[in-house]
Amino acid sequence: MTSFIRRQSWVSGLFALLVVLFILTRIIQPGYGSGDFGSLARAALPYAFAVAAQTVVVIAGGIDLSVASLMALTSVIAASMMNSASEEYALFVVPFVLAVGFLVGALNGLLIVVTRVPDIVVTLATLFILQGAALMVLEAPGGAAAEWLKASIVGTVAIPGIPESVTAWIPKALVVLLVCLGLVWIPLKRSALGLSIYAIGSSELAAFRSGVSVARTRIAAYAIGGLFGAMGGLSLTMSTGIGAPIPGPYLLASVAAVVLGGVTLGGGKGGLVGPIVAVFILRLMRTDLTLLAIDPNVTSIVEGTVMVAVVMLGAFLAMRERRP
Amino acid sequence: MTTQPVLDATGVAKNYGAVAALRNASLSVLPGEVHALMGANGAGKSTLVKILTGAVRPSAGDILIRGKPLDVRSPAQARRAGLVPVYQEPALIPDLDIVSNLRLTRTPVEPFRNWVRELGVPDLDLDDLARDVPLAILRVLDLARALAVQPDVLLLDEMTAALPANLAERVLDVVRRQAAAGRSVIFISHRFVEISALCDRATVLRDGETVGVVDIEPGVEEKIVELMLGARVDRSRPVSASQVAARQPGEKPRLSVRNLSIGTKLNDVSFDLSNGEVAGVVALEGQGQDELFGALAGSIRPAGGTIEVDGRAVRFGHPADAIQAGIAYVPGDRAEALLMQRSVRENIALPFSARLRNWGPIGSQRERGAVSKAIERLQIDTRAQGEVQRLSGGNQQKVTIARWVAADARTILCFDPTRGIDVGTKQEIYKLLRELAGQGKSILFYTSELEEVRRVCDRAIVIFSGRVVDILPVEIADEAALTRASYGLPRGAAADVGILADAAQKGAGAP
Amino acid sequence: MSDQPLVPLIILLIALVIVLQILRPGIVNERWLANTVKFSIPLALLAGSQTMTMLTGGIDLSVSTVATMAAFIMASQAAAHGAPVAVLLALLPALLIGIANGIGAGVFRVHPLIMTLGTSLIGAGCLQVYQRTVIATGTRIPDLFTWLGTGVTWGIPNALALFIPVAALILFIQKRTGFGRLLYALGDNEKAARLSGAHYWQVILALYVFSSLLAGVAGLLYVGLIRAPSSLSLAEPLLLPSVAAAVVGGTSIFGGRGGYTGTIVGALILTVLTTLLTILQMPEGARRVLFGAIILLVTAVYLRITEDR
Amino acid sequence: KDSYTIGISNTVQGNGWREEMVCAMKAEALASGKVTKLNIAHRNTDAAGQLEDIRNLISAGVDAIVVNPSDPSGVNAALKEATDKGIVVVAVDQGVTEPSAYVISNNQEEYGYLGAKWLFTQMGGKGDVVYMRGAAGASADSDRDKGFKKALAEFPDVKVVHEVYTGWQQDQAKQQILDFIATGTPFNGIWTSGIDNVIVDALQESQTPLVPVVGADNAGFVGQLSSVEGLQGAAVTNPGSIGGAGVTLALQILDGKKPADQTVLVEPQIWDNTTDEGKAKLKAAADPSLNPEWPVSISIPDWTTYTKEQIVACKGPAD
Ligand SMILES: Nc1ncnc2c1ncn2[C@@H]1O[C@H](COP(=O)(O)OP(=O)(O)OP(=O)(O)O)[C@@H](O)[C@H]1O
Ligand SMILES: Nc1ncnc2c1ncn2[C@@H]1O[C@H](COP(=O)(O)OP(=O)(O)OP(=O)(O)O)[C@@H](O)[C@H]1O
Ligand SMILES: [Mg+2]
Ligand SMILES: [Mg+2]
Repeated sequence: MTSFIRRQSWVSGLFALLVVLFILTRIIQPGYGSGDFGSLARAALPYAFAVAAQTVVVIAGGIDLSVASLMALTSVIAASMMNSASEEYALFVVPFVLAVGFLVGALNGLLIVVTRVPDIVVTLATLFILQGAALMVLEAPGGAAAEWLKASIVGTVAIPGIPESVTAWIPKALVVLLVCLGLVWIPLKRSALGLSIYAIGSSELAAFRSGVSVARTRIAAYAIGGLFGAMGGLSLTMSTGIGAPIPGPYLLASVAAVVLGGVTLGGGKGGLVGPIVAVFILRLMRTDLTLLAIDPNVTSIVEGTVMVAVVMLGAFLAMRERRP
Repeated sequence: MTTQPVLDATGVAKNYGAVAALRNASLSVLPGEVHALMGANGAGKSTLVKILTGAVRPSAGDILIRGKPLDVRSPAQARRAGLVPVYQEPALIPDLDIVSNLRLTRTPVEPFRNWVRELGVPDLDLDDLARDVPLAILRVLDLARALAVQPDVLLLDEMTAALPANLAERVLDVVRRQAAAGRSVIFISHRFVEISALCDRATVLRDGETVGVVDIEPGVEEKIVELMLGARVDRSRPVSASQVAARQPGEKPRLSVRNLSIGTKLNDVSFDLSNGEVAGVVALEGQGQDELFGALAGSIRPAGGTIEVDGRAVRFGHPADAIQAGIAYVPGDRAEALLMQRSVRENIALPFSARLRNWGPIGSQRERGAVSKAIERLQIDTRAQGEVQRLSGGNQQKVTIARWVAADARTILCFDPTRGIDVGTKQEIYKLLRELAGQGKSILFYTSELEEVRRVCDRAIVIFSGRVVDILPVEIADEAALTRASYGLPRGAAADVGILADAAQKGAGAP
Repeated sequence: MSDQPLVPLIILLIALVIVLQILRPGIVNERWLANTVKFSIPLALLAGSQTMTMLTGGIDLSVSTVATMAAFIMASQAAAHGAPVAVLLALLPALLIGIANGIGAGVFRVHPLIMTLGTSLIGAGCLQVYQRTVIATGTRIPDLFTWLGTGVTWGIPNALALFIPVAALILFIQKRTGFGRLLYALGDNEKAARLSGAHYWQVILALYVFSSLLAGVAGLLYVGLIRAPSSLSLAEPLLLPSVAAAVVGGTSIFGGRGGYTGTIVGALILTVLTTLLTILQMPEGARRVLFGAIILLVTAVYLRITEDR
Repeated sequence: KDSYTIGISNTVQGNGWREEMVCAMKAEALASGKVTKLNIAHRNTDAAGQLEDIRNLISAGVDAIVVNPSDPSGVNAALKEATDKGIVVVAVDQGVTEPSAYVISNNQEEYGYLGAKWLFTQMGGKGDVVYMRGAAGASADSDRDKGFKKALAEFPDVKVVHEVYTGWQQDQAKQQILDFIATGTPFNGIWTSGIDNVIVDALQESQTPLVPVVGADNAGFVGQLSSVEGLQGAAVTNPGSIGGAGVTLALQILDGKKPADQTVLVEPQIWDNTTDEGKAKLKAAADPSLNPEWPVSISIPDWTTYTKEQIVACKGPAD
């Protein structure tokens, strides 16, 4: 019970922090408006998917070092398939790329299960493998994206009956994000598979003895992580209009946001909301640092310090709570 | 007797590398019987249960379920075949709440809830995380979860070992009714009273082999012990507890606890522990004994009261402080005390390195000497000593004590040290504790097996609802008196509680 | 009883060398051996940090930043203040980062992965700020480190003069000291270590300080080898390989198992593997695929062999 | 108007060349006297991250954005948003395909061609060359490769015996060349994509006979070209000060002086140590006090106005 409360309070604390940052942003830049919020949502997109991928795997007691490489791979596949292809062809490309992500994720899981090599090592190896595969698909950045795909994360959603001053604050990118994550996460969380993922993360032995098929669950967790990773790769192609074979900075960012979001490395605890909120916090912080025109070399000090401080605070609170 | 056995296993063997956990075990269980599986520590009982329920793959052997051969590959499959285990270690997922744990195993909630109530835990919150539930309750939940799916064969591995008397009694009751309803139960325990009160037949394992199947009838205990221990049989009489070390007049007590209180769990507890004394602590589950031991061990900070060691007031902020004051704590849950992947030697030598000033080079000679002396003294089976996790439960338990024998701690707080230990080993531990006391050491000894008080202790401190309700001299601390006291009843009240008293009256045998 | 049987690892190493020799006859000569050892040593030192921290179930992702900082600071200060002062100044940030890591992980119980990632970000930022103050001061690598880094005496790399004592120290700490025992103990069962009287924070603090100083020394040696004194990402490429070397060498990232001898062989294996892939003329993509696949294969095979014993 | 705010976006941090570029931007902004504030987004990231940075700069209300694009077409969307808002966009170092943006860039294809041609000539038009590229998948690398291949086509008797990506990492490059030397395969020249001084070091340390080496105009390599006995080599300029030129161009446009062309190419020069002319240039450019990773060409005639002290101080208008 106590840890349930703790978990929820952590997420609400994060929300509060996000609101404070928003207010701060408005103070720094009074003109910060809905359009800028849309930019924030678009910027958050690849990070959010990377974090979602990492979250599922971490809850299952693993870690996925290959997430950024998978994003690069799926992104170059998508971009090179859509290169000088018709707009409609993209309708086929999207599910195909998602399937690739799912399968690659499943392969990660399968390798872990079959070789019994620890997750961190297997995904370190697949980090290189997927990177290499991405380079084999596209030697240099290139390719293209269908216009409708690019447009699908630009602008806002018009909802009849709701004034535009409100819908202006509902960027399409945010809707795409929430729909994509929700469509996978909500049913998962309610399913037996979801429960099993938490179970193997919490105690593999107990889960096995409770009749959970540990191997199958682990593979499924990685496969779902791969699916999210592919969404992240697609989102890269959608926002840049190209595919780049060199992985972006999503691996470390995803691990950091997972932990900031209250998911314990080691597994069994946490949810998806916290990490996603953490992503928005980190992105907004970056915006503020740019708006403030702070010396760019100081920004990484600030980012590192905030990350350490927040996690320390969380650890400190948890420690105080444990005391009677 | 031509009834077909529900479960018939023959020639089961299991090798872990060079260690043969099982060589040639067989087990045949009839419908509606409670079948005891007995054997000394490390005989292979748990391994057999794991094999029968698919948690471990056997190296050899045939398993017939209702006459049909079955290759049990996973716990899930065993479950479908009607075999449901309660393992020696809790199998609930720590980070899931109890409802989710039930959902995970597709256990119906209502029957589960009923069973939990039946088993004597009335106020369970199903939204609690398993992590926050005390060990004994976890065991009960594990059992209730198994019962709720109405298994044909229920396998209970030392189900009662971690339970206080009141809960153990309920378990026996429930098991008995299972059998009456025509279901079978495989029951592992080191407690003869339970076996004789409950079981129809017993299969005895020794060194991984089935060495006999006996009907349970009055007087069969001797035979079982003989089968279990083989040549190792130890007929030394219970250690007499009457030789209280002569106390010098005016000597300060080793440990003096005054008005100790911790939250709502412990209230105004006061008692003394002398040099050379073994004091028993007796309590039902959750009466504050965990907190008392925690406070004395330096793990929990008390809210009020004082602790004096040799007449000097102490405050412990960390177990290291208690150890510094010569007080060592042996937790009841051995998983809490042991480095499972490390060797027996490292486990025993661990306290030598703990303090900052001992971080330097290790004196190998001295250490080896101290460690092997302790191993010898506790007769630890060191065949699998490379990693403690490969030792049997009982031998693991011994390592937790050996550590403090080697470190020569002056005061040892033993929390249920004989939990899950076979009769032979128990005798050794009793003897050891008395010997230590004879050397002037003092021991605080919590036990869930009331008969142990008479065998080992000089006094019994009874705790009920966070208070010391009685301190009984050993002469009158028989099981009946202790049971009464631990329910908070005054001395001399009618003896109407406790199956142990029942069993004693009825005589062993008929369930 | 050793924690990780070395024989299969060494066999794997030799097998790789043989493959290399078959692919490029004549490559396995004295000079190549010296080069391989030279490049393995900095990696092995950083992997030493990983091995030590992994024993407690931790990890130290700040080692590459610490090493780079040490190298850069030493090179930029040596010109003005002379080598001894420069070395001391260079190890100062290593000490500070180690203390910060130790306090975060040991006192506040922040997961080491996050803690060391955070301090590494902070360290990298500080280095960026610092480098702007020394753009035109010139750099110098003290002769000692050039000698250690690049020199070879009678076919034997001079770096061994530093590495052998350091490795011996690490091995001694792991196997023969109370501190080493506690590392394994904390990684195996923190509660048990506590009940035996060990103070978690003391051990963790000492550990991360040691790990960081080791990384600093590795950085000094590395800059002597590469002689790129003003690179702000000098040791960055060694981070993932340092983790890989420890893991390939049989140290468990979950703590409680492993040791440094395996790590040394692991570092050699990775270095030989890199050579193998450089020598193979194939597209960069295929080369990376192969690198990943071989790491996985090596670890899997090794695990299989040691499990069956 | 004399009080502009300029935004800067760069996606590689901790690399000498890029540091110099940023310092040149700052120094030029200061020297021009027309800039009151610089907003600099400078970190390691990809095209998507650069989109984020550019949009943040738009939010910050800058008058012009000078960007070193991580990809020629990957950041077009944000660049378009900027120019739609009337913000002047100048891409430096590499081009962008967004037509509303101005480009002032080093000609990377020419960089590859010029160095390779010199090298092959130096080798006598035949022999084996070691080709040490930059980072796989980077657009500057593929542009340079085009130039290199073009030169290669002109010299049919030159063979590439070894092609490898250094990832623009000094340590990797050094190990790679040492490994290659150990194979005993003969070679007659080395082309590097700017990771050059460690290659010369490696040749010396392993007592391998020196062969002609092509590198960039980094301070360390330029120093080696005049100090290392028997080394034949050439430095191809790739000025990091292009950043300063970008600021100048942006200010000119803000002041209403549009260039004739959307794209301005800065052509590389080659300084070799085998001709007197080249030697003189090397000597003039050599600067041992400079950080060895910094390109020595710290200014571009006609485009930058700051002094050496100013770029080394690396201070912008508001610092
Ligand atoms: N994973 C393992 N690896 C190696 N040996 C093992 C392993 N598991 C059990 N053993 C060995 O098998 C033997 C039987 O163990 P088991 O746990 O079945 O005993 P047990 O009869 O349940 O004992 P106890 O009453 O003490 O619980 C012991 O000698 C033990 O050391
Ligand atoms: N390496 C070792 N091998 C064997 N026995 C040891 C070892 N280290 C300590 N002991 C024993 O364990 C007990 C406690 O040792 P420890 O060194 O922790 O005591 P201490 O409180 O530091 O004693 P002192 O104050 O005399 O140094 C002593 O009985 C000692 O003989
Ligand atoms: Mg057992
Ligand atoms: Mg047992």
